[in-house]
Amino acid sequence: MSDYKVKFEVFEGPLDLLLYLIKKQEVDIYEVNLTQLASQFIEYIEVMRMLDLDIAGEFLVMASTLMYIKSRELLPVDQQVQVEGEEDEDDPRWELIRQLVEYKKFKDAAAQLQQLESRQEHVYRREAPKPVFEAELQKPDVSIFDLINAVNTILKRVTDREGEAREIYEDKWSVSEKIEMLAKLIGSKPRLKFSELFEGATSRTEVVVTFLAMLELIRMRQIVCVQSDHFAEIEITKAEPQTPTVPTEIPEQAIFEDETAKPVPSESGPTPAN
Amino acid sequence: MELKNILESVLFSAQEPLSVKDLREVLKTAAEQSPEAAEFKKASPELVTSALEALAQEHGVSGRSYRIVSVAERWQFVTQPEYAPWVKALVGERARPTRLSQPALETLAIIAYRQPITRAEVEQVRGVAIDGVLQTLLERGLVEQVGVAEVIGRPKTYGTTATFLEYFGLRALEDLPAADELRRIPVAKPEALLTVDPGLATAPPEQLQPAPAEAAPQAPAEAQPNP
Amino acid sequence: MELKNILESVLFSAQEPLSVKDLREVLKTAAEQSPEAAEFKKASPELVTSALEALAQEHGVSGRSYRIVSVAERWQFVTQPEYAPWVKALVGERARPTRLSQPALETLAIIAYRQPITRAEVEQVRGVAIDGVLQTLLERGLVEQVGVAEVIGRPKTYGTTATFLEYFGLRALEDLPAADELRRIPVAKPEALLTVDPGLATAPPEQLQPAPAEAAPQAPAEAQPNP
Repeated sequence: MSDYKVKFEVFEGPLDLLLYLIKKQEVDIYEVNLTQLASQFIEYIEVMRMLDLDIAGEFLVMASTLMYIKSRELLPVDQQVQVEGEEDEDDPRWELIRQLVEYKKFKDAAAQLQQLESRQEHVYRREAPKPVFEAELQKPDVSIFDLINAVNTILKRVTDREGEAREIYEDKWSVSEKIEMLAKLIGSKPRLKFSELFEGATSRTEVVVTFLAMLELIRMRQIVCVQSDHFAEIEITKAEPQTPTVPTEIPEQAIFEDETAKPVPSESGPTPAN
Repeated sequence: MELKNILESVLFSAQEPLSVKDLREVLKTAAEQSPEAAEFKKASPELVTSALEALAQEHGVSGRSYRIVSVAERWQFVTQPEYAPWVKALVGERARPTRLSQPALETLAIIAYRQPITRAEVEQVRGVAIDGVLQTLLERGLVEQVGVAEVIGRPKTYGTTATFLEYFGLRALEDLPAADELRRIPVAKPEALLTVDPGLATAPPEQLQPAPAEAAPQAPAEAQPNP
Repeated sequence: MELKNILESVLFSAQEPLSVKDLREVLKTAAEQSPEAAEFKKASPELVTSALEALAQEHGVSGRSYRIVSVAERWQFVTQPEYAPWVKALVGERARPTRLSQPALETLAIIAYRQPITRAEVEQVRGVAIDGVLQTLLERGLVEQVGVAEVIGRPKTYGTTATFLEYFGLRALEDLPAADELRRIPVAKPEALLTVDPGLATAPPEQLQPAPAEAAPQAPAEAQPNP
């Protein structure tokens, strides 16, 4: 009996119970034996009564409809009541089956919605982070060289303060000599690989001097460094002729400036595409 | 550069789903800001839509862990459901509304396929009252009032919302499962009751008519006197 | 299910770049939360790294508008640069991010090449006070406190962050141009403030010699722009 109770609680309504009973008969809705179905339905209602369950009004209404259908079926065909003006469409048997078929379809549709619902619980929409532009990540023409340039400035300042040239200037090359040499080189060969600059270097010091010279040329906007890809080799090209720019005095407080405030190599010295 | 790749990069970078209108706006803005982006300045909605469909198709067969979908006509990248355990481990538990009950799903299905529909009409299909369920669906924003039926009493009619499509991950109402069959009512009566094969999926066209507002709700009991 | 696809779905859903450590954490959490995700619970760093490399390789040749890159040992999806006009149009970006000023760059350069370093040491090198500059670099997340110097007063020491590497597009500090050379060029440090130098594994200690003790930081006249 407790079995019944569980089952009754899961029926959404009389149509749901009827579909369950039809399923138990293992027939198509159109082929169901309505007389038998009516009997079974009423039996269930009786059980519900016996269990003192709260029976929704819809179940009772359906029960009476079914009893009416059953009573008509039980009469011999020639004695069946032909209700005055009753069209075929109004046949209560057809009306019930139509309702059942329709309800069954929506019940199936609901099951499909439920599948979609649970699938969606596992679908995550990509919420992109604030876009990262690769161009900004690499921008080697600005960032790295500005940084090294800064080192250059510092080193020179310290050296000046100490009033003597230290290790880096002791070699046969001075930075200014190297600058001249590089300027000549870039004049004869429009595009140089970064590594080519250092090919002739005979000492570590010369490498540093060459590097500083290159930085100085960048700063003087004589040459431009470009990098075709993130980790590709840096290339050096001659900068486009332009009006010389004077660095603006920047107050210590103005840490970050708008790019309009300070000319940067990327803006003022576009690299000719090739 | 192909339009579909451009659209892909934009969807990929978006923080929320984008409509064709949004995307055309981006194409226009880009063209105005950057000379090199001029080519697709005036891409038509049809062109954008078909590029998106081609793109979604490509991603669909790529075997990657994500794909492109359109939900409520707004395009977006989503991860495939089978990767949910890891994505969840990364982003944490999402606040997702509780699952819908069986009565709510049935009611929602009827409204979705038969909209606009009155409450009485839904009740007639389900055979039970739907007061509480309808209230829940309204509160969750899955359905909304869309008008009134031109019948006695001018009852409210209901339909589904964009939230409904989003909740189930559907592009449009046309994407509802078996939409054609279910949306256009009436159930065809077989020639001879109890003997004919149902074959409802192939109901003849003349029987596929829009839901008539005249379908005045009538409880089954009213149709016949009690014996 | 393949590890690389799982990692892809995670990177795809991430709001920020993820390290191998982060990803292994996700694999572990997922395995603890979902039985079906148990397989990769204890994927080794080597396994994760090689899966990521294979994945980045696949995406690199896929011809899509985005790919996977590793910056500062953190993995992420990025859009290809040629789509920047549209992506920028999407996010409404017009102005490039503000750039660092010359004083900020100099300070950053000193910290980058000589970390860990105290504020007083930086000021000694630059010849001016750096309060405001240092504050900005800290706020911008380019430098951070990394410890204290074992000298009188135990001043804080500073070093660069992962954001610093990202900002300059570097994989690691070793990738700083001419790092070895520039690190070794002697820079005067006041004797009293000389820090123990635990961090610079590449710089032979004998080359980090203290210069003769010197006068305290110079007058602000030093702050003039480059000659």
